[in-house]
Amino acid sequence: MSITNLLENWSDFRHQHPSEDRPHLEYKWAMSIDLDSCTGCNACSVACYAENNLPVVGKEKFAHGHSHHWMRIERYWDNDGREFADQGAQFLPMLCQHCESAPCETVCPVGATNHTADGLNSQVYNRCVGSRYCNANCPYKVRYFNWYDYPTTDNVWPAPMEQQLNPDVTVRGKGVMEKCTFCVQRLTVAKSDARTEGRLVLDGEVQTACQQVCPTGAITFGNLVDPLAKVGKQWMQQQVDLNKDKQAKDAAEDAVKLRGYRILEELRTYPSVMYLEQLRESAI
Amino acid sequence: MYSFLRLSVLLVGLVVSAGSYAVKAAQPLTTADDLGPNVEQPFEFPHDRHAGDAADGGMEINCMYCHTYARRSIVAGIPPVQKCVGCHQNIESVREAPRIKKLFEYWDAKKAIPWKKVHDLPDFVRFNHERHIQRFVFAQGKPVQEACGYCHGDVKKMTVARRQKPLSMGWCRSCHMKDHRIDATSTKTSQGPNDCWQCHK
Amino acid sequence: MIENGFNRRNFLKVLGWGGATVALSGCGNTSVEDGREFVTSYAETADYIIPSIGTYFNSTCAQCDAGCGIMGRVREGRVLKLEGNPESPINNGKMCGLGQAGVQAHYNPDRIREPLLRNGDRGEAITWEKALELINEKVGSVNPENVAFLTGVVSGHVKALLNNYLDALGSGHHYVYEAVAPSVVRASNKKAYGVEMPRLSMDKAKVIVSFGADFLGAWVSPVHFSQQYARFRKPDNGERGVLVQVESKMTLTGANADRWLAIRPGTEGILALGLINSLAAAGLPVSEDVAAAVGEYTSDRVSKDTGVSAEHIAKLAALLKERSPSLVIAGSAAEGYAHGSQNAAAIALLNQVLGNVGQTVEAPSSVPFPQMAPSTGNSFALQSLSDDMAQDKVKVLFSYGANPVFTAPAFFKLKENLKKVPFKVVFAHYMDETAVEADLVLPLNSAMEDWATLMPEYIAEGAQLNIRQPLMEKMYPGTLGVGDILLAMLKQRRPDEYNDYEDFYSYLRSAMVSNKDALGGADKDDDTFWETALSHGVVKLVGEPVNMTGSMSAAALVVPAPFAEDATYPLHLIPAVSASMRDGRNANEPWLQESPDPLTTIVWDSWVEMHPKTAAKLGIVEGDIVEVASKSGAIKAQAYLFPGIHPDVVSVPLGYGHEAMGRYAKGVGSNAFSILDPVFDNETGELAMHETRVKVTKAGQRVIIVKDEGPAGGSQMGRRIALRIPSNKVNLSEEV
Amino acid sequence: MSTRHLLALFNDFDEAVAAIADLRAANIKGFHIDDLILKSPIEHPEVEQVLGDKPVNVQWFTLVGATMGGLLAFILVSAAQGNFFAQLKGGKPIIPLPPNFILTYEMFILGGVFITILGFLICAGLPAKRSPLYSAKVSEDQIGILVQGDESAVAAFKAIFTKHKALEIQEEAAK
Amino acid sequence: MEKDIREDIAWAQINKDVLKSLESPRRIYWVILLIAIAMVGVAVGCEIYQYQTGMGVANKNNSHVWSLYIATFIFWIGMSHSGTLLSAILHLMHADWRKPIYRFAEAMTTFSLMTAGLFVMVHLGRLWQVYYVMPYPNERWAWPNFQSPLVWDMFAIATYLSSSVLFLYVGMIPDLAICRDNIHAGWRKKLYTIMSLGWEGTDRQWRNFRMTYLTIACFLIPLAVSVHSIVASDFAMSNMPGWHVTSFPPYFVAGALYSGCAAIITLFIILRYVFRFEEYMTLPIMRKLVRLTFAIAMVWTYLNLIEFASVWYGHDQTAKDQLIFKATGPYAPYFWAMIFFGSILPLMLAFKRFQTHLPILFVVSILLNVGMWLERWMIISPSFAHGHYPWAWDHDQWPSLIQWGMVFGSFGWFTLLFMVFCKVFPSVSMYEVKEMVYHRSLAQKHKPAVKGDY
Repeated sequence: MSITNLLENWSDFRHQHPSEDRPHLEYKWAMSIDLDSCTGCNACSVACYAENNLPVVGKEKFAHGHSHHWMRIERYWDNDGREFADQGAQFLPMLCQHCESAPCETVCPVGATNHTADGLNSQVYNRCVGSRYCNANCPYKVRYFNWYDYPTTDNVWPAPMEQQLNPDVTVRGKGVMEKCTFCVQRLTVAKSDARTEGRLVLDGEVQTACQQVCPTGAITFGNLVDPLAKVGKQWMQQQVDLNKDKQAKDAAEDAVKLRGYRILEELRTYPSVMYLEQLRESAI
Repeated sequence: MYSFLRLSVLLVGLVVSAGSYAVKAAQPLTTADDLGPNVEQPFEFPHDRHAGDAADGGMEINCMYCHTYARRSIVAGIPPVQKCVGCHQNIESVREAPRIKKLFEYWDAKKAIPWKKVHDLPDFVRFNHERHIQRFVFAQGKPVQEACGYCHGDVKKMTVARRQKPLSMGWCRSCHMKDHRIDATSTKTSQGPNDCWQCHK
Repeated sequence: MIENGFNRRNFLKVLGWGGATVALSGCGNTSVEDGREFVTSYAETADYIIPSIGTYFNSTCAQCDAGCGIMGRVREGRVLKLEGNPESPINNGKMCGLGQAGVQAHYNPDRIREPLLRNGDRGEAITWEKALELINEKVGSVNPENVAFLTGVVSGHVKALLNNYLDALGSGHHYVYEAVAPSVVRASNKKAYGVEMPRLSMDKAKVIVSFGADFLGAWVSPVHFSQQYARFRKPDNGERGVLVQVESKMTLTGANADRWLAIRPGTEGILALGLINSLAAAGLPVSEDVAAAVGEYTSDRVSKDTGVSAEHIAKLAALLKERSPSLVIAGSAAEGYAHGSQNAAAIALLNQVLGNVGQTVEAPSSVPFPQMAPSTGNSFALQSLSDDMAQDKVKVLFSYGANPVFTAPAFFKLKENLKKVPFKVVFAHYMDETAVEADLVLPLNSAMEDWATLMPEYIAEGAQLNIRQPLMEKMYPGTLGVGDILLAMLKQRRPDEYNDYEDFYSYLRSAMVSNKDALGGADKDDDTFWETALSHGVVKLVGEPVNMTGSMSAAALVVPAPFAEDATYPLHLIPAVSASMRDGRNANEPWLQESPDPLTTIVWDSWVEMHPKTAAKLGIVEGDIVEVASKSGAIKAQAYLFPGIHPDVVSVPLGYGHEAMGRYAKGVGSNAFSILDPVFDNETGELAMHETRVKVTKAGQRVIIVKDEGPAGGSQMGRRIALRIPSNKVNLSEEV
Repeated sequence: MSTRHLLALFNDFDEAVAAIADLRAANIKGFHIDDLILKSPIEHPEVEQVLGDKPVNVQWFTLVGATMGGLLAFILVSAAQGNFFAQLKGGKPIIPLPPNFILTYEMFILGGVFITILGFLICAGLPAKRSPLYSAKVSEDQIGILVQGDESAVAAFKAIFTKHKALEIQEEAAK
Repeated sequence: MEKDIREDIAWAQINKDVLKSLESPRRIYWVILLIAIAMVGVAVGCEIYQYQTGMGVANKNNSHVWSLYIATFIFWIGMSHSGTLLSAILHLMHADWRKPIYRFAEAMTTFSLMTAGLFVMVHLGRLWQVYYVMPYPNERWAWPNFQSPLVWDMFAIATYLSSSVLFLYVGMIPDLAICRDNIHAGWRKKLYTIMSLGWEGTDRQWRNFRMTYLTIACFLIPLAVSVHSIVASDFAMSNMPGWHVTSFPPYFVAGALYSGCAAIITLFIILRYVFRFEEYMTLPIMRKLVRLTFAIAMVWTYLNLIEFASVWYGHDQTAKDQLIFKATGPYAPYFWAMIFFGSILPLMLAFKRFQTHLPILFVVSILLNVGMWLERWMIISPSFAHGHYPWAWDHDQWPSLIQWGMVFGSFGWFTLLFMVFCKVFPSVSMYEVKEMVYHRSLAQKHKPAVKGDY
């Protein structure tokens, strides 16, 4: 190790990452999910199983809370004591929020979960020792631990089921934490292709598995830095600022509201996933 | 009276030498060779004949003539038998050589040759040939054999390829931490990517 | 994209498989391993095959009958993942969870791998030659009138071959059976509009009133409707469409409605007529016969009969009047009664009164090749087959694409009737309940190994022929495609005509190529046409819009009064069709078992949904094992309390409770089909799925329900997690 | 002249102190008071009154050890963070000071303790071989006085020891 | 005023009494040892099963990822603090009565730290990679994450353990010399000879010894406080409701001292009986110890109330929900048991008649520790069961027998180490008891000490 490096770049190292004066330069992957479009159909969740080699744990392990659904659909009722949930359910696709100031990153003892330059919250399975501190500190509880050794467990991938496994994604053994990666294997390929052509990844060039299947197109994913990206336009239009724990618009008492929000924003996690509130007609 | 100091001196010396060894051990094996095992292949492919220098009797064929996927895929790939035969059906001089006969046996059976992997990274590693070739061959204009040789060693002097470099993580990092010119003419440099997800799947 | 058949098959070979995915097992070997694995290589290759880069092949999904185009990602000869085919106008590149699980049908460890002949209780592996010889012999030895085919929905060239076979035999017994199908609605549509399945333009509607049509979940073509729904909710002008769902048990669509109206079961028709009445009262012009028919359905009476508040009826009527065009859809909740046809007719009348016919209810295209058009199924077909079998009219039975032993209610006594058939041939993917009863089981290729053409019942625009093609080499040499089997059987009957075709593929290709003019390939040579067709996965056909009428008479329309109370069986059973389980044919795909039911979040089991009020009355709490007993039988399942169900109703999902089929399906949950009562629709004779009356009693046990939802249930406990806002508070047109 | 060693054992600490005081006062030729070693079962800080102030240097080791420990920890941790630059943490600088100070603090203590022990061993001359003139009684309840002096002084030593009721006097020539 | 120790015990008698403990304890010693070994066997079996099968057998889940292992880890870390309290803090305060009992208290520190360390290991999903947590130069240039409180833990515990071991050892050197001088054969002789480093009790050795001992004692006090504050930071630094509490560090330290003192009382009674130490571990000392325990119990109670009050009057609804859940939810019986054992039961210790009633003290001290163990569990589990995200709540989690087996076995492991220690090393500091007797007899003679601190 080089002490000179330390001394030369001291001010650099003391800079908070990322911050207002040091924004992402090329990529900042982000998502927005329109809860009014989401129908709760679970297609995204299955797509995630297919893309990311998630193990099917079976009834008994599911009962013990050992399920692996990086993308899970939550269903809330809001019937306020009325007899029926007569305004329907509120479905919420919950996945790793890829927080810009992720509580999980700082606590990992071995540095298995870090922030990438693209604003992803990375999880390196090889480095993970399984202390599960990251999960303990994750307010959204979107990290999933390999409680058993699924590659060797019967009925998870009995032959020839293992042939379906995606070779671009590691199959995780026991004792490591895992979570949504924003389909980093796809991002890497897209970035590499773009780089070969000497450009940045264009909007729509890469899709996450969940976004790709979503029948109603509720999920938008893209590069927040790219001014042409739909996701960035959405964030801008909804006046949701990445590095804020309180949005200025929330204070305004306008008749017309913007429906973009982030979950548990007040914990200062700066999530990279913006949700758009579900709408309900008041005329009926 | 101060004979006891000998022990203290010994202790301090031990600590110092252990420390300095540790610091030395921390240095990655940047250029050191770490010869891999000999890999038994279906038949010996003479890399030296194909890619070796003309002076040594080689034909100086570009690596990417056969390993054609290297510039557009994460793997360099093995040429299909088709490609070998494409040339060899016109080279009568060696047509009866045992290796060539074997080649044609596979071709006639329309079977792929079961080559064994020589440079086999662990399955959780995402090493992208395309990126490295694009950067070092196409952007920086390095000779192909030199660029490939960073990791694959001096293949043009081998018959059956054999791993020459350690291909360990520290070895990869040692190069990623260097400043590399961004193209053939520019003086601007950049380093290899450093976030975990670039290489870990 | 694809050069020719020979090459293509070559590329689809499984190659380079060897630990390519396994990492981190045990202590995780992190060191370089040389000389252990083989490199992916080919003898010959094409330019588009690049190792480690996925190649995409288009095909057609086989998980349900909607006919979505799929795009399989193939790498090193293995199909890894199914994406939607963007070129298919049905799903435009989107997929549902059910469709994606298709790979699990393909790689399923429980697939049958070779033909099996019954030997006592066991199946004995035999060769295809022997199997086909046996079929030839058996079919030849009986009167053609005694040969019957039972199939699911068939279309395309498989249907053509099947018809030709029946033709060759001289038997007309082709029973097309669908366990859950909108057959009553089809019939009533036919009556009302002159077409069975009109095109529903949800994106043009400003209000949708759906009477139990779960078009986002399991109804007709959910992926297509979901896309329309998205445009309906967020059109370019920002005028958000309003969805009102009327049903007794909340479906996925109901969960997305702006207003979900819990209606007393069976009174959907009354509400429809009541709405017409209210609309007429509000000044909507209606014809005289209509006015007469709905005259007595005053808001008060309707409210009393249906349990929907007068306020909501008034609001809904006002909404419908104000926002036009609207769209009224009749779904399974409306049709599942003895008076289902009347309900459906009343709903169709509402559409007509609102002037939606021709606006949002549009005419579909005609199909240029009627012999390939889909034969839609119904449950009446099974009933007739069952009767025929009971009367010993069936000597040789072929079954394909259906699992009647599982899906037939117990009162059908199908198992006993099947025993009367001397020779039963089942084309099967798994050893399902029907295959277990068979004398000869013929293992099928998976949809990822098979050739076929398909024509879906519901197509968004024009007409189209979907192509199903292999995405990879066959997993097992002992399986055959249904087309191949039919072709082989036809060769036995009409050797002159069919002996030229080596296999179904060559038949298909020549059939397609010879018709290329009609298939839009007039200007292409044969190879180009064929390759283009394969690479697109769909062939667009030119069809004329058929004529649709919009002037049904209300004269004969009578909707019966609500059900009387039944002291013994006080509750109505609604067998729920869930988006992933449907009629249970995909129950052996673990992704589907493990993906939580959207509404209850329950996995790996069936459940009995009931309203908390009903449960309180019966002293039932969540997790109690309850017995649901009808006149025809009883099942046990765990109780789940649910705020989206009418208190008079309990609901059990279909598709669970397999006794055979495979490791993931067997023994999971209980089969709600089995306890359905023998009640049939008055007009069509279809099984009235929602007519079963049941009583619910505690069975004593209590379990912790395995579900994703935690102890907080569906409550957010005051935290800002999933938010909701009235739609008039936002300006959608400004949104990106 | 050969040097002789003498060990006298006393039962009573006060007698031993008195003996030392006598030895000091007697000004015996060929004997320096600094060559006197007191061996006792418990610590008797009081003897410094008669033996004179002896410096204790362990604390300097402590100072050096603690400082080095803390400094090294901070530099090593910061340098590791600075050079392991893959380890970005969202919302935090690469070298965050509060955690590094915590580790500095811990290593400050660890360094202090370790080097203090080292200092103790050095200053106390441990580990060492036991001198031949040792009695197990010293670790029990008796006080031993070990003196070193010329042959000529032996008689004087003995006289003083006997006067102060020494229980036992051991004698051995130095090697 | 009762005497802490009789001043007329002959010094030789002290040696004899203590050395006897190395040779012939009561038979119950062997019974305890055997039981301890059996308990360790249970834990080892559980760990082997868990190691091979995966963490799932412990019955934790994705929202409830920590459970008894971490709770018990904190418990043992806490237990270790009392040794430091007795040997370092009371040393600096010149509390003479600590002298007969500090040695075993310090051994307790060391061994409970060793037990705690094991819990970190069994808690890890990939135990075989545990060395990743340590900063060691490696070819990959990879370092642990120095920002993680778990790494601070690792540093703090390693420092604490090594310092405690050294402190224990250094303080034992004069006693080891006594052993060496009195035992004349066998492996013990060799062991004591080597370990006593040639100690002769010279004035120079004593002088440096005193300074060293004092210095390390000074270091140990802030170290002990920092160790448990850092363990508290594992929780306080996170954002979990119920954990994110400012008062956690002092609360943890108080809890640590509390459970440690209770454990000392338990072990005091056991050792006194097993090794016949009635002369040294006297009732007046016990009375002082009990009073100390009572005081700390009240401090702990106060800090507990502070924590509740600050949550109660704070604005954090999530934390409030969490507190209400703890007191009323499925964990309520354990929560109230913790309050009872931790705050109500120690009130007994205020009564003089109980302060020396050994059977009652024995039971009470064990119950106090049960309370303190429950406290740790009540910090861990309810927070996981009722955190920020209601969807992931989990109120039914009950640790599996594997976890209980491991917790159970840890007590055996600790007992085993402790009992072996007492048999091999003098568990009463002979030279310091002699000092104590000496100073008492001096005081008896109304003769002021010449000089020095004693």
